[in-house]
Amino acid sequence: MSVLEIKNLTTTYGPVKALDSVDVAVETGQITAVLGANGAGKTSLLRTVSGLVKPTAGTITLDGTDITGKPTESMVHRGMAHVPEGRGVIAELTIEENLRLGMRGAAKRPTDTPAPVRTLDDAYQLFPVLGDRRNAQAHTLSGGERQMLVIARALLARPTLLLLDEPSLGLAPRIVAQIFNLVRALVNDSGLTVLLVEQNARSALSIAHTGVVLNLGKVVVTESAEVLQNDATLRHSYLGF
Amino acid sequence: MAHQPTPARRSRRLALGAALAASALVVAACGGGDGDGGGGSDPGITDESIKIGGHFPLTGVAAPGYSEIPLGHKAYYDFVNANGGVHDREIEFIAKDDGYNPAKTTEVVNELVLKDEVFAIVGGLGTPTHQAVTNFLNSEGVPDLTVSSGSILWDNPEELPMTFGWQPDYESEGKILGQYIAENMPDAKVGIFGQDDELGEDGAKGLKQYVEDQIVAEVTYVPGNTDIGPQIAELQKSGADVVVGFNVPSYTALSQLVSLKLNYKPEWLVSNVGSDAGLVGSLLEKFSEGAVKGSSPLTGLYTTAYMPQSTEADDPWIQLWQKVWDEYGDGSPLTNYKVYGMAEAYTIVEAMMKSGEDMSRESIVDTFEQDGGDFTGPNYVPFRYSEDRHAGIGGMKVVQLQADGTTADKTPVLKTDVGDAEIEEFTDSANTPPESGIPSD
Amino acid sequence: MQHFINVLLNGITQGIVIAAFALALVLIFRSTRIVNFAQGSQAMFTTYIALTLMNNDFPYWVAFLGALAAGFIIGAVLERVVIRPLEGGMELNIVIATLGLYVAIQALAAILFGSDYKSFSSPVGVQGFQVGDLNLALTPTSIFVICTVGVVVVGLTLLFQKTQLGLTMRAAAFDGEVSRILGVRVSHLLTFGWALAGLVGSVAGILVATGSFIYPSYMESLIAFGFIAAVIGGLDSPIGAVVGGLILGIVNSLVSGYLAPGLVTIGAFVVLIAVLLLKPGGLFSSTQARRV
Amino acid sequence: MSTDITTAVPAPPAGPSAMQRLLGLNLVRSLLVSLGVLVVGVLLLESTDAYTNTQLSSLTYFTIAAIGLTALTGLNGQISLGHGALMAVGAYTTALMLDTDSPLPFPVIALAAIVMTSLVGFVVGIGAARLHGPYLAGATLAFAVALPSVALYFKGTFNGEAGLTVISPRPPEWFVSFIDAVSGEFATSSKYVAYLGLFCLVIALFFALNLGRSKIGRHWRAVRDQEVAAEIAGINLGRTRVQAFVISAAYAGLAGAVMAMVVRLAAPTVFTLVLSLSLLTAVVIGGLGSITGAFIGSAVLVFLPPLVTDLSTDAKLSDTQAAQMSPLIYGIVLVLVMLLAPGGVMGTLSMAWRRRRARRQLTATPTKKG
Repeated sequence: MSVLEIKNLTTTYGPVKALDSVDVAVETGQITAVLGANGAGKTSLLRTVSGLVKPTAGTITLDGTDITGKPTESMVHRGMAHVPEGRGVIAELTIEENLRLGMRGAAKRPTDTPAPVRTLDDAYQLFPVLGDRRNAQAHTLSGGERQMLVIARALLARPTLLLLDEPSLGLAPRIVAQIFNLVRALVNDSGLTVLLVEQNARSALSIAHTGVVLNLGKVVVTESAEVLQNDATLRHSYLGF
Repeated sequence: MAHQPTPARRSRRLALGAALAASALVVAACGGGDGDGGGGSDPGITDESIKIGGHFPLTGVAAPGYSEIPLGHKAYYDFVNANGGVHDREIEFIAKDDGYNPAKTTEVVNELVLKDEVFAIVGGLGTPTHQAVTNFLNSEGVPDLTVSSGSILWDNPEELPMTFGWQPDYESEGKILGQYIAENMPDAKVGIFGQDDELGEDGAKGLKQYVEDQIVAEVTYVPGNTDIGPQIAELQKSGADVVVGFNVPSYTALSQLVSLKLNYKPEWLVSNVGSDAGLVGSLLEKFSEGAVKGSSPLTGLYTTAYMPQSTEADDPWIQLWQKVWDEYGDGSPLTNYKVYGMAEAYTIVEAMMKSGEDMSRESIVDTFEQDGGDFTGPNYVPFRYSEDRHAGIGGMKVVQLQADGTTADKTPVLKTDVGDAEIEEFTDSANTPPESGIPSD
Repeated sequence: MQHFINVLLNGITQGIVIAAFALALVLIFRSTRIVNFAQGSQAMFTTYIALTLMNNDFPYWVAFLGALAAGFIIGAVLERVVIRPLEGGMELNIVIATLGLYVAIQALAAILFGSDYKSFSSPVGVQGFQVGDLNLALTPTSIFVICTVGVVVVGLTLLFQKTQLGLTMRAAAFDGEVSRILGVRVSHLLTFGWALAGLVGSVAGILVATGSFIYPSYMESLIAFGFIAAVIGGLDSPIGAVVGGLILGIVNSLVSGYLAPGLVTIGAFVVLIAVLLLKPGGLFSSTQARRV
Repeated sequence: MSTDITTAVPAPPAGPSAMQRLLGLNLVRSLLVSLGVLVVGVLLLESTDAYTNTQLSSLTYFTIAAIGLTALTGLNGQISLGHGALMAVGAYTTALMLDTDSPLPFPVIALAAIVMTSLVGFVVGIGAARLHGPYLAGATLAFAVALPSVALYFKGTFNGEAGLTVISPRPPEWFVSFIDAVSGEFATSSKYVAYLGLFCLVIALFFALNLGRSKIGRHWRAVRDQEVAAEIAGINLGRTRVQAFVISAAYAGLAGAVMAMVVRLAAPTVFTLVLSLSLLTAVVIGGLGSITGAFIGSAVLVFLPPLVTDLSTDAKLSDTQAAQMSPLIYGIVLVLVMLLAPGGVMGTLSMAWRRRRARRQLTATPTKKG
């Protein structure tokens, strides 16, 4: 059963069609990676799903309810946590304050859903570095630490669906691997569903179950991760490796 | 920060704003002259009516108090119109708002003279504001009568033949207060609390002719800045036990409040401009619960009076003003500002009466110059009008506010003038209002 | 010696009130990045409401709370009706709209309440304290004013530092989009921000009037000084507004006491320029100007 | 006559001579528009009564100042709340120079006013160049509040609160005969002042039109829109901002000179903060960056208040109530225009015009353009 179903979603910025009747289904407990070159429409997809941008056509359903055009503020309470482009750390607040903001999202969530990170201590266990400097201002964190912070913050809202927008951006390969393995572990252990938008197709496919390739706003291929990794022609033409 | 105007989101909206602005432009452009063209030789006067106007601060910082003066004018003119008018002519009075800003004074006086085509400008209020229009009025030959300001600028027959002062000038008042202190408080240490303009400067100039060596401190305040804490503290530090205030009513109230705060209790002498017992008293009485029990908060304050004050209920003039205000006022209590307005209007009506049937702009100016000295208004001392003097009331008496709110005379009526003119006693008895309340021709 | 103390005390009492008004300006600037010119007129209007209550024999405290409630409601209504539709457009347009409100509300007050002086009583005495032969420029009313502003500042600090609501308001102020992603109803907070500023502005309005008298444009001089104090403080820091207000109050008093009253506004200008040359963002501004 | 100086410069055709042609084109176009305004101005002045003439002369100095401010704020993005004070510099310079028995001719005095105000604008501009948005607004507001007290404090030269009166000059012979020829009316000094104002406005308009299309104008717009990109492209931000401030100060100086003649006085109570704020509102409701917008905004500022007061007196309101109605209506108009026409009058009109043109292109057969 798919947590998130996107049917012929179209979004335009003025004359430009960022998304052109896109169909994506995100299966429960799976990682779906959305791949493609820069400007293919990956981030537009996430921004439209999370309500930051109003689509001009198409529908988005989350756990069966139609959330097309609903306000962004309501998404986290419906179980969809979004780690936006550029990570979205509020630099002027402390680490703990950022995390406490994340916990607010859990207020309206049913208490029985399986959640790997429920309390601040769970977050500090998951990422000890955050615990040590919990009262420091967030702008003192490194790129990797910021990525950990926003993932922890998102998990604190006890989501069923996690949207990740290019977590690997600007991080050393070792840290990218560490974060990707963590995400995969979370999915395996707690049945979390993840929609991962990445330019780094190779590492994305290494943890994803399915891959969706976007080009100029259109879905070009929807295949299992293994098929995409082995199909040389697809890799060269769209994924750049 | 400001960036290219983003496309208005509700682009479907009709540009109502555009229509509004454009219509204002169009209406004005073809406004055209619609003046009704006076029948007589001069504009603003016909067989049935005389149209006069003035500029006053009806809005803005100077509105409190001063905006009541035109109410006095209107009430008295309505009273006169209801009792036969002037030589069977009705007086139409237009008060325009200049918000005490000379740029607007010029605009509204242009409107009065060029569009409404008034016969004369009366009671124009404020020194900087009226200064902007005196040249224009004189070059257009419009009578500029009874200017509501104590500046001596209006006494300049050569350059400003059409312009006449009305109230006593600040320098004369300073001299009379100075003489009183010199005679009655010879060893007092005198402080001056003056407004930072002609009121303060001319007043202090007059005062110093008599008490120069007794002055221990001189502080000024800028109208608009209500924080006068440092100034009163300076007076206290100087040890002044007598303070002479040349200020407007709101600053009399403020200076009393701050003195209360500093437990500073000198003898206060305040110019008649700022000693409106009714207004200042009402402002302070709410604070007297803490300090001054029962009696009026201004008990013991010395000031001057050049005509009966609104608090003197048994004076025939005040009874006349009360009657006029009850019938033609807006129901608010009688204040000295309204009395000032009515007294000015009384002088205007008297001048019109004495200018006869075929009154013209020329003849009313002549009446002011020839008969002005014998006008029978409520002022204790006559006007100083003549061919070569356009100054207003020529004297006053020093009074002291009593506990029951009335005033007690401290000196007989004194007559003086600017410069080194002597201060002499004025012995003629005060005029009493005519039976009808309207001056005869 | 007493003169210096009194000039200083006078400066503090004046500065505290400027600080309270600057605080209201900062509350709005933090969330909408604009300066609300109508703040002065709103505060004046709610003070007239308090006066009307007192004239109908309500005690000072009821009138005080009534004015604060009115300030809260007026702030919220103005944000919803006038400011919200202008969101997303040019910030200058919002500033001009607040100027329009400033002029309109002041004219409305003159029409409704008349433009003459009305005295505004104080709940406590207005006579200064005497210590030995020293007369202090300090009255029960000035202490009441200082304490009230203190309570407001402490209250706001607690709200922002210690409560969930305060945290979300700060988050919305620093990054609206991320806050919405985290489920914060930014639009409601904007309205609440204007309402809260309306309330704080009303406090300033009443404290200026207490123990003195009011007329429709009595807040006019405070608007300029409040804005200058807020800029000195850093425009987006509440503590900065309070410090800026106090600095300006004391400087004005010293200039007026020791130099000349005519130089007060020039003194304020010099202080502002000096601070901005040192720190273009103001003394306590936390966010560096985000250039890129 | 949409002289919106923010519209992009037409793509210059190839070849060096094209630049001269383009430049020539601009000069001719500005000249024509300016002469057009001159003719319309003369027609208006001669066809309306004396009172409307005085209103039109107020319109001239407001518009001159508004053109300067709209260039600064619209073109260069700097917000100033202090241009009323800059007008004061121009007005006081004029009043002082006219205060002699044989004053210099008006053009010389106007030039002196422009130079003095530009100097003050230069000093303030240097400070302003480092400041942004509300901080700049705060600094210019403090300047607007502080400057009048300079006149109060230095009573000797500026005569304090009462200010300096300005004797409006007798109209010279050639002017009297010109008016007699044109409309046979008697040329009063206030008509002469109205013509001086109109003449200064036409000159100011001519330079503003050229400014918008010139290299300077493009630099200003670049600094406004893409500060960082402009800096990378080699435009010195500080210098451009100071330049914009000085030029807008020059306009304010000229406006101050004309205002001194029209109002016949230069006093602190003339140059209040309200003057600076009204200039800004005029520029925004007219349409930021648009010269026609500056005309319209100033016209609303000059004609709306008396219009409202007259309507209220006709509606039998007392003089005081009528006086209070005009700021009330003016405030409400400001809010309504911002709500309904955020781009100001000109912004909204050009928006509607562009949309209609775009819609016409869409319905036309799809052209080969990609």
